[in-house]
Amino acid sequence: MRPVRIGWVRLRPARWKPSLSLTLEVAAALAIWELAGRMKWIADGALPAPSAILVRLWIDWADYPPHLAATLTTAAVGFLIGNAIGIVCGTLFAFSPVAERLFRGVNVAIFALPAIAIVPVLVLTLPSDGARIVLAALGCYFTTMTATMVGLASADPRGIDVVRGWGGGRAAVFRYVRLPAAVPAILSGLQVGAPNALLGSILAEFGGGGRWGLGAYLIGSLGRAEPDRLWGIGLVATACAAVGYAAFGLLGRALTGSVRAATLPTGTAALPAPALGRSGRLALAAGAVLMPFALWWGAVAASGLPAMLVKSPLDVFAYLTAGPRAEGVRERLIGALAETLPPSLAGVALGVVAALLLAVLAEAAPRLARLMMPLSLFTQAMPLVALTPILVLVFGRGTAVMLAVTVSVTFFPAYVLLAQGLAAVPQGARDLGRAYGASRWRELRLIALPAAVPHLFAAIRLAAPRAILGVMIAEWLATGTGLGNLLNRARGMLDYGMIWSVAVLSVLVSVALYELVSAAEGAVMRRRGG
Amino acid sequence: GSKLSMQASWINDAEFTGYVVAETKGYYTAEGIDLDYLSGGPDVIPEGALVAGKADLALTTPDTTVQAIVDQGAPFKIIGAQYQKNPLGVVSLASKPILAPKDLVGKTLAVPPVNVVSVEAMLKINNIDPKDVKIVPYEYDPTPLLKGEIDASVDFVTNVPYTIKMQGAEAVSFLLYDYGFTIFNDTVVVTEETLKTKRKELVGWLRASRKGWVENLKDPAVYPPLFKDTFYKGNGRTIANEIYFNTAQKPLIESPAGLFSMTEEAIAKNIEALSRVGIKAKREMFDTTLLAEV
Amino acid sequence: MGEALDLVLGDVEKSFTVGGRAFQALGGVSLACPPRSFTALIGPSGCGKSTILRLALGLETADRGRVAIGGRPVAEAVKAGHTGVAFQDSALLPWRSVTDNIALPLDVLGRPRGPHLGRIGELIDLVGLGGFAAARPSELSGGMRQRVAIARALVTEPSLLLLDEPFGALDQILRRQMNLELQRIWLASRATTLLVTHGIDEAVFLADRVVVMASRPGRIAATFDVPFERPRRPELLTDPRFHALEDAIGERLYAGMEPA
Amino acid sequence: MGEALDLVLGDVEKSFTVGGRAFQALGGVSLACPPRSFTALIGPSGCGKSTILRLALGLETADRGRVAIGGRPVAEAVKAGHTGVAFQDSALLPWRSVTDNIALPLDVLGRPRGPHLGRIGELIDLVGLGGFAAARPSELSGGMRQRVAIARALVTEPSLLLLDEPFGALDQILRRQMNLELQRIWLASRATTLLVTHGIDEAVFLADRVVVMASRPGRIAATFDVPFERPRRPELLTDPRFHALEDAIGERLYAGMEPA
Ligand SMILES: Nc1ncnc2c1ncn2[C@@H]1O[C@H](COP(=O)(O)OP(=O)(O)OP(=O)(O)O)[C@@H](O)[C@H]1O
Ligand SMILES: Nc1ncnc2c1ncn2[C@@H]1O[C@H](COP(=O)(O)OP(=O)(O)OP(=O)(O)O)[C@@H](O)[C@H]1O
Ligand SMILES: Cc1ncc(C[n+]2csc(CCO)c2C)c(N)n1
Ligand SMILES: [Mg+2]
Ligand SMILES: [Mg+2]
Repeated sequence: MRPVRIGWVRLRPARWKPSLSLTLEVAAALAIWELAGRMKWIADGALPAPSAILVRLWIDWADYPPHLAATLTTAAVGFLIGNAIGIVCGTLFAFSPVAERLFRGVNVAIFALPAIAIVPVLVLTLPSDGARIVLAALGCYFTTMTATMVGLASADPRGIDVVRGWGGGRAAVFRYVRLPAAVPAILSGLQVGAPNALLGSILAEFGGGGRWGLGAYLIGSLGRAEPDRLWGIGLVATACAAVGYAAFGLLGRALTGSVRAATLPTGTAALPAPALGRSGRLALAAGAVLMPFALWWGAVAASGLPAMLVKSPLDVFAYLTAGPRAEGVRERLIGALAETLPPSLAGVALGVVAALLLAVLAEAAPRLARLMMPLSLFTQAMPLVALTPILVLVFGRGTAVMLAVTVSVTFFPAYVLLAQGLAAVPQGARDLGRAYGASRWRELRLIALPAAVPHLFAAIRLAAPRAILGVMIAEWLATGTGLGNLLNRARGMLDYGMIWSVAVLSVLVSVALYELVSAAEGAVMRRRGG
Repeated sequence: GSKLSMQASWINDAEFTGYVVAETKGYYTAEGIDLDYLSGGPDVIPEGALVAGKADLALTTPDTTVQAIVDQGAPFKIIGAQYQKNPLGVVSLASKPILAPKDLVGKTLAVPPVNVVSVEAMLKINNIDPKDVKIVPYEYDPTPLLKGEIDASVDFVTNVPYTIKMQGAEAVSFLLYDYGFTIFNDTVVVTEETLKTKRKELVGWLRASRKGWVENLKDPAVYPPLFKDTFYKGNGRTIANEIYFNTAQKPLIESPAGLFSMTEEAIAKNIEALSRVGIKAKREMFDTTLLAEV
Repeated sequence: MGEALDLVLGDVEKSFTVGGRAFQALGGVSLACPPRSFTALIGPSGCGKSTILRLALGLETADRGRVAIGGRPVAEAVKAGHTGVAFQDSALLPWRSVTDNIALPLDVLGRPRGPHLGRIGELIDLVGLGGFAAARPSELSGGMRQRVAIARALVTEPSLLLLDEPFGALDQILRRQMNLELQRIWLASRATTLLVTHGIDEAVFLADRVVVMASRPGRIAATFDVPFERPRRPELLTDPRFHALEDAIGERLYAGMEPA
Repeated sequence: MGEALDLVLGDVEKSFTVGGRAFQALGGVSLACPPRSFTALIGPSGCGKSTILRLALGLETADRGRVAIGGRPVAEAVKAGHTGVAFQDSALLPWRSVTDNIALPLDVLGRPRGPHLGRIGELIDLVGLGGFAAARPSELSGGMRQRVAIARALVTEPSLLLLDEPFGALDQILRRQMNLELQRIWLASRATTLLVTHGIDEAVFLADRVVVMASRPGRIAATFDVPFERPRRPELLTDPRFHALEDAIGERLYAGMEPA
């Protein structure tokens, strides 16, 4: 097949080889699922058989077009905006570590803000589709920004020397080396973005009150106790997400091959570290703490909403300290945090381990991993609220369900980034292991994983803020405890002071976790050298 | 006509059929109102739309509204009530029936987080310690109830029993209202500001809406089929479901004092019920003068 | 002394896609390195020398023909730790120190480092990197990196040693020194050795047999037996018989040679 | 013919951190390459040859001393496109074809490719890669990659040419051919050239002046003028005067040489 050229990119269309055994595996998986559905093995039949879902889809098909159109358009616009900003900001932060520090809190906050807390505000501030687009964009921004930074930082120093050797400055190094080298990583960001944009758009429909969209359809269907309908909606959303995921994945795979160095570099060309003195560092730390609050304040002012709905930092402070109920509020917050934090920490670990296992599986048994992909995408594109019955029936309403939900919201971006890191390991390094007959496992442990350490840490940095979110979702959907429950009840009470306090608290904890991971990363990378 | 926007409390279903009838029959236009109808959803907080100025009028749950007035100093007035009796009830399977609050002891009850306080109040009113009932979150999906994962759920009795029947089971239920939690629902709420500036439109809205609801409830089976491809389109439910809903809600909406009415007796019951939840409702939060003009 | 293993390539063909088009790198190469032999492989740039090494390690698979080590599939010998290799590019892992890079084959083979620590130290000294044990690849010069790769190839005391231009980046004196060391090691271990080199002198000095390749497609043009006794001393380099063999090989090598 | 630029290093010192400890790579190196001269730099592995090249390009900054091209800071000459370099490692961009890799300096300097396409084609033929224009680095052999790097160094017709062991991975014949080509190019362009090499013969054959370095710390041990007329023909390689100079340089080079 003739390769297709796009600028410096040369794509060699992979020949589609319909493999018999893959077909068999898919068939086997479907058969097991069918059996599980028919025999009501899982959650007493709350997991419907694929045939039942398909039949249902067939019956409902007339309902879908307007819903699908509404979700797809807003998700697509949000996807474009979120990723564009993610790439631009990732680049900016890659080149200005000071800016990165200053905006770190803001970035993590954007990533960690519970959708149920911000949607009502977005819905009130923005025109009808605005909230959906913004939520879809928010779903893409942080992962793409992170992936962009990781990609830009993992360039080969030899290429950079060449460009500098002809007088190229930072811009030329960026254009000719860092950016081309980062393209596969950026594409992995876009891969994560595809289901996230869809989910963002769907979640916004829960708070947006619009009539059209898969989310609206889902809400209407929730009360029907018909899992086959819910799963049908989920599968349609998953299929859309899968199209984006696969498209960027294929593009990424085609490019990774051409971006991967033939011979091993002697190190990685890390991005500049902030060259600051003591006072500079202090000022930066202060700025980093103040920046999110400043932006928060600005956003509150810009929203033009009354103080009852949107709280400035000062309002939240007053809510927590002044007035007769402040003490009770603080007690509830602390009590809830104490409930939420432990499973969150466990969730980070489990989420990363799950990501790692899947990435390893993708290496060791790529076909099996590919088989897992639809399931993974399903958990990303499907609002968890629709899966509540199956979640509570399978996992109960205790710690297990919290961990299950947390893993499902943390592992995916971590997995995609990690898999990309493993794919980008230079051939020369792989050959080294294979030349000594390394088992897949040894190759992974001794060569691929150490080579992908920057990606691994980026994966953990992505997982950490999401873990709190995951626990809160489970608390809100299933257990009725902790911060998630507090938030949900506060919404019912129009207790906006509490809503904001919970949001701020969860974000603070996320930022703290993120900083912890970053510090560990710094220590490891310093020890690791090159 | 002059613009008036209303924020509904849920997605487009039979709960709002009366307004659709009024709109399609031109009752609002006749009142000089150009109505902008905003649908709701599980995460839509109708009062928020009022505060933000996005809607002139909202259908709300009174406990929330009153709490906002008391705690946040929200400038709301309740000018009418769609449901004289809150349709919220405890729904269970006939095979494991829960027919009164006392049956809940030792059981697992799924409650929408918004309604937890109300349910706890209802339990206390009936001398049951809320600690004796295991309350878990409810997300409007009856599947856990059908599968026996929970024993009962708190939902609109106007709707869930139908769903359960469709799934081949039989449902029983009792209203929170009938066990002492005597509040309205879908209360018509406006801000004091709107009350001043758009009083005429609001009265017109009440009049037109009442007409629409009267028309709709004459025969609850008539209108839902007509809106199959308009108002209900895409809500994922069947017209049979909406007819059931429409029929079931009739006794909860109708009132000898006229639809939307808030009699002194009913207001007193609301204040009484809310006070048991610790919400200090006051008579002046209910403005019956507009209804009087209708 | 390790096992006596031979390396056999039987009528091997190998094609690649180069610039989008098929390119035959090897066209019917047959090469047998008997157990405990020392073969030097010499040929123009791009004739397929590295490809032969990669085939011998199972890093590439032949389109046609047979590749075997000790009569069995190469993967077995490789997995058993019988092979040692220095690639043309030094291929050090950037995050590992000199010591850790040298120890990598042990780690991969699951052999404990402990008993080998002494040997690793000796190898570091052997390649003249005493004092650089803790250095990272990015802190080394090109020649130093190549020397680490040589030490790494030797650490497992392989029975089949594959060296791809291991001394290319070294100065002549160091290269001579390393040649002598390699001879010493070979005499002690008698590992079957395949050395790719561009130096005819180096080939003749070290090998039993010099195999000359030609390009397009890569093939074996001639084989020369080297009759000199071992241990060979530097004086041999000025021996007329040595020069005569060098010239014969050179002639064959440059006959119709065009770089690919 | 380009500008006449000299390269001057005045008493340059340079230390690195190696394995966590300070290590002096260069201790007071003074080197002047007059305009249009051809200097060969020879010295043991790790003595600091590549470091000198990197200093000349501004890729490293001296701890002490002065580095200048044409009397001005190196950055100016580099930015103006007066320099051309072939690194020790071929350092090709994996995603660029042979042509595009050779064109990279033009892209970086913002020069349009159009007028240079013919030259790029000539350079590809010059280094014997005709037919490989569309190949990616991963599809080339080690020697082929090095040749791409040589072509890249020449594409801008630099006034100051810095070559770090450019022929290390080539076979002897190709190396000879490339030596002759380099001489031809140098005679035509008269670019000031600094060639790092391990081949004394190559150094003497090509250079006006051979600078011998010693290690620990890297320093200049001796400088030899090469008197032979140009163009030098392959016959020179067998000239006794040639051998005599080779021997003199070798002696100096290996005096007290210890690899670092
Ligand atoms: N992975 C690959 N993909 C495509 N072509 C390849 C690949 N590896 C080698 N080739 C081609 O095969 C031929 C032989 O390459 P090989 O590396 O074996 O040469 P070599 O004899 O080692 O040359 P050198 O002395 O320059 O290292 C070359 O023409 C090269 O272009
Ligand atoms: N970036 C670096 N960090 C630390 N040490 C370095 C660095 N670059 C060079 N060195 C050290 O400086 C010394 C000189 O290195 P350089 O690369 O200049 O040697 P060289 O003369 O080019 O050797 P070779 O012939 O082996 O290429 C070496 O000992 C090396 O360890
Ligand atoms: C004021 C108000 N509060 C809650 C609901 C929620 N609700 C009523 S019926 C139904 C469907 C499931 O039975 C749901 C979710 C509502 N509509 N109006
Ligand atoms: Mg090779
Ligand atoms: Mg060097």
